[in-house]
Amino acid sequence: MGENVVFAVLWVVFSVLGEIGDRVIIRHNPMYYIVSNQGQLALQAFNFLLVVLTPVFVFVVLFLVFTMVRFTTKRGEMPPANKRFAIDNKAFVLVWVGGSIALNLLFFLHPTTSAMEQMFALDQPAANTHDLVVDVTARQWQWIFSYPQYGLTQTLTPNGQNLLELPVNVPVKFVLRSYDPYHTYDQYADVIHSFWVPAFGIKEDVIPGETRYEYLTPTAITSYAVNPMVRVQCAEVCGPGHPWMESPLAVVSDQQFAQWVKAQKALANG
Amino acid sequence: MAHAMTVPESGHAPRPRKAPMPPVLRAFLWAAIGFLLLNTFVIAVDPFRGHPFVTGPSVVFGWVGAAIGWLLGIGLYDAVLLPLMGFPTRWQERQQGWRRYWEFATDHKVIGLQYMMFAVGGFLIAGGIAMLMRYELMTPYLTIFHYPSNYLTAVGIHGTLMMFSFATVFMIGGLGNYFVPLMIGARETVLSKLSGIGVWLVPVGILTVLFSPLLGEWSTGWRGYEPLAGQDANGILFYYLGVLALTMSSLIVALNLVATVMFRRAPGLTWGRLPLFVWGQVTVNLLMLIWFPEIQTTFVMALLDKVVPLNFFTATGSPLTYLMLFWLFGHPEVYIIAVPAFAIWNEIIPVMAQKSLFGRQWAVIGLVFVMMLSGLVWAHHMFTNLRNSEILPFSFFTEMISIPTGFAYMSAIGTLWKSKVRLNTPMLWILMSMFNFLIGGLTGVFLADPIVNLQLHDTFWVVGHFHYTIIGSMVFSGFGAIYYWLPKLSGRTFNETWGKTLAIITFLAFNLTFSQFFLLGLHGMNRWVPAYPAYLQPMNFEVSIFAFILGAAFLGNILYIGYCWRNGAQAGENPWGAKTPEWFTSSPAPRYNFPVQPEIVGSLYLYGEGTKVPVVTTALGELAATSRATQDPQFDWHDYAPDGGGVTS
Amino acid sequence: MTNAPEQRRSAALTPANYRAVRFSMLFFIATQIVPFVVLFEAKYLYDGSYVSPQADQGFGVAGAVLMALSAWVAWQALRARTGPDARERVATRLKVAAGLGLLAMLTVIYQWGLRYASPQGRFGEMYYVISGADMVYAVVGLIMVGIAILRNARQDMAPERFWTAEASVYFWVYVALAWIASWVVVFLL
Amino acid sequence: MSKVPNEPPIESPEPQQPEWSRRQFLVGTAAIGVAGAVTLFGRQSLVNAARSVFGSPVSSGTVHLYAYDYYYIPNYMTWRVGDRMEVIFQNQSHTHWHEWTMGRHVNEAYFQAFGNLPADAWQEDFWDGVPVTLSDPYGIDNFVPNQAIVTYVGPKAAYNIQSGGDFSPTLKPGGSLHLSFTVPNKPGLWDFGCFVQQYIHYRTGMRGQVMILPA
Repeated sequence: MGENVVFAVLWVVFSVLGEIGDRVIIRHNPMYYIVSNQGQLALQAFNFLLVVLTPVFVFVVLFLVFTMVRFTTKRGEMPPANKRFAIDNKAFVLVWVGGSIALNLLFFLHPTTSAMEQMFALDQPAANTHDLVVDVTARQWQWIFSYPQYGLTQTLTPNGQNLLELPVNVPVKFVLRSYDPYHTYDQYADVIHSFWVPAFGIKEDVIPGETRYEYLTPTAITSYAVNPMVRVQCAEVCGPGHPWMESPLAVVSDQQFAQWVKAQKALANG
Repeated sequence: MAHAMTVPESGHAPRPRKAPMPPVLRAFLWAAIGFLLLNTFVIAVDPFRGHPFVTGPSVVFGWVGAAIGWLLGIGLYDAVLLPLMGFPTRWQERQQGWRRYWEFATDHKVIGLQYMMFAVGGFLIAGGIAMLMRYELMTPYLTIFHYPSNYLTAVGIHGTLMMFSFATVFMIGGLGNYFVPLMIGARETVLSKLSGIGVWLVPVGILTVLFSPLLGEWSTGWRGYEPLAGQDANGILFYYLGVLALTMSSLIVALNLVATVMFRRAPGLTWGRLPLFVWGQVTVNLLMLIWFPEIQTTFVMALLDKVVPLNFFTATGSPLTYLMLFWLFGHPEVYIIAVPAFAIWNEIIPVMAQKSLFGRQWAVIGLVFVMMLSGLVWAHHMFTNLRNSEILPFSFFTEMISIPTGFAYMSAIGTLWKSKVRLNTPMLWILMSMFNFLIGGLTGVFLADPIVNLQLHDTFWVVGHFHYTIIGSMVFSGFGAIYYWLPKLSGRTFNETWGKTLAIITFLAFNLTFSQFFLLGLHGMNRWVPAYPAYLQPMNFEVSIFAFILGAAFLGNILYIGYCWRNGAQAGENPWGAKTPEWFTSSPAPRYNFPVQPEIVGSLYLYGEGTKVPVVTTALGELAATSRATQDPQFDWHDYAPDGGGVTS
Repeated sequence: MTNAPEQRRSAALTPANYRAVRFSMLFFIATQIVPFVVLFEAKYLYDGSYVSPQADQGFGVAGAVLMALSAWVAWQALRARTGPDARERVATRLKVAAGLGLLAMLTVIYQWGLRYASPQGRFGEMYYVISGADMVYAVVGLIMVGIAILRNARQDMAPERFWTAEASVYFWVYVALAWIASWVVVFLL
Repeated sequence: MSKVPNEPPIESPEPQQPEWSRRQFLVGTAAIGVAGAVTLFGRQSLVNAARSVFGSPVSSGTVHLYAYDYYYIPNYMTWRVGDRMEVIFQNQSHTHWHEWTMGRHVNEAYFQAFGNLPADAWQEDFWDGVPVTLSDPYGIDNFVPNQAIVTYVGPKAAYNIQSGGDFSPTLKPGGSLHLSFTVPNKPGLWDFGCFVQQYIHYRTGMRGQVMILPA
């Protein structure tokens, strides 16, 4: 009985310590920097899993350490052979099997299904009537952004780099396609890319011949200069230029966004 | 084998005829001839003029010619084809000496060692490439790789060789071939000749993939994603062809082992008594028999896309179909690698603890259910490109597969609880493997959750996750198994201090390297990039340092095992006090494994008071009434030596 | 044959081994269903049940019937393994089966030469790939049958030496069944 | 070992046939290994060594320079100072713009992701102060003269002239342009490359070299 009690006590103690550690990690944001409502969903799910899995982790690791400390023979000694050993323990098996089934069902219900339901709800057309639409075209190897509501076909930095700029707290609908817009006769001739803004906490693959949508709302004014996770980056290998298939991103206030749209229009009209 | 290293001196005897060419060199020569013949033929009939001597189509046929030439040269012609067609042959199997490892053999132990030898070769090559990759990633811009395409090709060769020539080959082709027949008390495998041929496809595959840059760089990594693969240079052809050779080899192993377990079990070795390692092998062999033909077909379709060209997976075809077909194989592949490791844990733990295995049936059920579920989870590799409606079912099965996986832990924990286990080198590796796979599994729970996956997919989190699962399970358990079976393989043993020191160094270096991958991934490090934003450099630099230590540690272990193999202290016949049949014969086992057919009379995993020795090898002098030979009039030792031991009926 | 030394002749099989290798062969054949499942699924995915009007039904039927006949003849070789003049009867049947198989392959080669379907079209690419898979398996099957014929000519018909012929017949029957299934999928569905 | 009924026959002794040679095996495999390593890693070194020993043929008169995705043919040329050259630069790509710039020294440390990307990449532009005649423009996207002394044959508007950056004719897919010039007295090894799409073409290997021999 002694070992069981010691182990249980230690498990509880270390789990509590682990949970305290989790609180610290969660306060410092385990995903480093998340500035979108979509990303918040991911972050919450991540934190939930972290909290629930900590006792599991502690259980197994503690067991391994416990084995090495308590359940070993001295070096060179054979284990005693004069005992009868249990090869089954219904209670333990029941708790283990039942526990793992329960835990996995829990994970499937929350956060898996619940978070996906929230995400699907954000994707509903009804929830996205007047938001900002950004057409994102992935091409080897650049991101081309156009804003059909503002008549902007390709937004650029003064340096000629493609630039994504978004107003803060406005829902955005990204329309993701992969092809070469300069060669309309060859609509499909490109490869799979993945539209990823690390700070938005979501990525979506862009597949030639198919259109994908991504909905999110940026929640803070920020840019690459503020945090390098605020950037558009291709996340799916797309050939030799893949590491540089990138684009700066700025999330700005409504007024700044309006000014920026004006400036871009002026730039486009020469 | 150390005791068989004598090279016969034949200076005193008159040579009746010229010494033959070493089979490996003859195989290279015939491969070159085969390549030239078919390549030239295709070039000659190719209606398009002005092309170079080697084109995409010609190299495919040339490769087929080279592979056939290689196999014929290594022994297929002498040893199989001639007798098969009823012609006399001068081939005779070599029974001893180092030369038998460098030619065609039918002894499953020789074949197993050949598999291990080639797999370790593949591991060292791919590991060396990993070192180059880590060196490149120490800086955020290109250094030793001049162009990203070089780096991406290196990534592809690293992944392909690790997956197909090491991870699937070492445990199954190597340890499986060597130990499954021994552990079921068999004296030979069923398809011993086919198996002897199959092992020589491994060097074909390794060399093909390794030399793929000769045909041009390819950028897809080991997954060969379309339509990018369609854009790549012809190097991608050698990826397809190399994987075809390697999977064909593994397919032969799977077929052979399944048939052997079906038909060659010792009397008394019922399915209920089958050793866990054999269960693990049989389950993954079934997986291989289902999914390897599937990926081979897919790769042939991709190959045709490239050389004809056709349009299955190109941008105007359906790229997602390739992804589906790839992962349909790709996820079972992960379990093909991991399941034998789970089996090894519960093989070694009861021996080292001298304690009965806890919940044996649960351990077996776990292996079987992992096998069955593994075909239902593939699309979790595709959460970022699936339709939304398809995400949840795959997420469900992915989360559920952790339940049977956990049974391996349950059995191990139940066995170790209140035990007195010998914490020696093999046991230490097993405990480390359990720890590492735990991290791999728990980080997989995050990935199985779609909303989290959408952030973590294609980042270094995923890289860390699968290195933890695969190295954590397969490599650590593989080292455990090799240290455990070293006395069986070589008759020699190792020094505990050295073994444990190397294990601990490897463990620390491994964890310091790959645990930081999770942080890198969370911080925005994506995959397949030799150049990355500068803020990620400090951690990458540090990871690389640990990675070099890890590489050195792996190399140190391999060298140390090689050293002990030849120079270690003599080991006893059954140094760990194990009960599985492989320990009930001399070490290393003789040609037909057991002097007489052993019989299994009890459970192999029960220890302690009142249990008996489960394996009975009737003493030669007293073939008593217990022997099957006296009870079964049909009994014939030929059953256990399929080629009739050289005698015809 | 008696000119070869005893121990260098090919291995004989005991009944237990015979069962084991037969199981292996049949299991292997079962795994080779997988490639065709993949191809048929691809066919369904890419062009559903579309059959190009240019596809010549006559040649399709001819090939399938020839292969069915060939498989039937090959199967008869198994039944002819005992009795007097078994060796000649087996050899004849194997040769006829191989001949019919060659004819079936010729129909496909002729069809390819006529280029009914463009390999760039959805139907065409599946047509060429599936018939190409049939052809590859048929070539392997023919090599096996050829080895069986050669071996049959050089060795006696003792039951334990019959495995090569039996294995080649199994594989050949599988080739015929795959061929007929492909015909159904490509030309009929 | 005594023979018992249930026992396979004792192995026949090792056949008295000649052994294959160990030395042949070791030397042969080592030679194959070395040959393999050289073909994998040593091709460029072999080419360079051969060039340094034998030199390479001097091109003069009309030279074709083709741009593909993402490489040039040829990617190595030898010119001689004072020779009259006509380079016919053609973009063979179906999908991408390509340009031809020539100079020395690019700081590769810029080429991390989100690196600092200067508009003027070459520290030294080969065309500085070089008189060059452009003719037969077809599918010109833009042209930057930089410090070169340019003569335009045909309407200047066809070249869509822009400023900033190195001397660089940029061609649309399928475009072509003739550049006629006398090789200036700038002997030595020069690099050329395509800087389109934020230098990605150059970074992925779309580059070459010109060796200029003194007159």
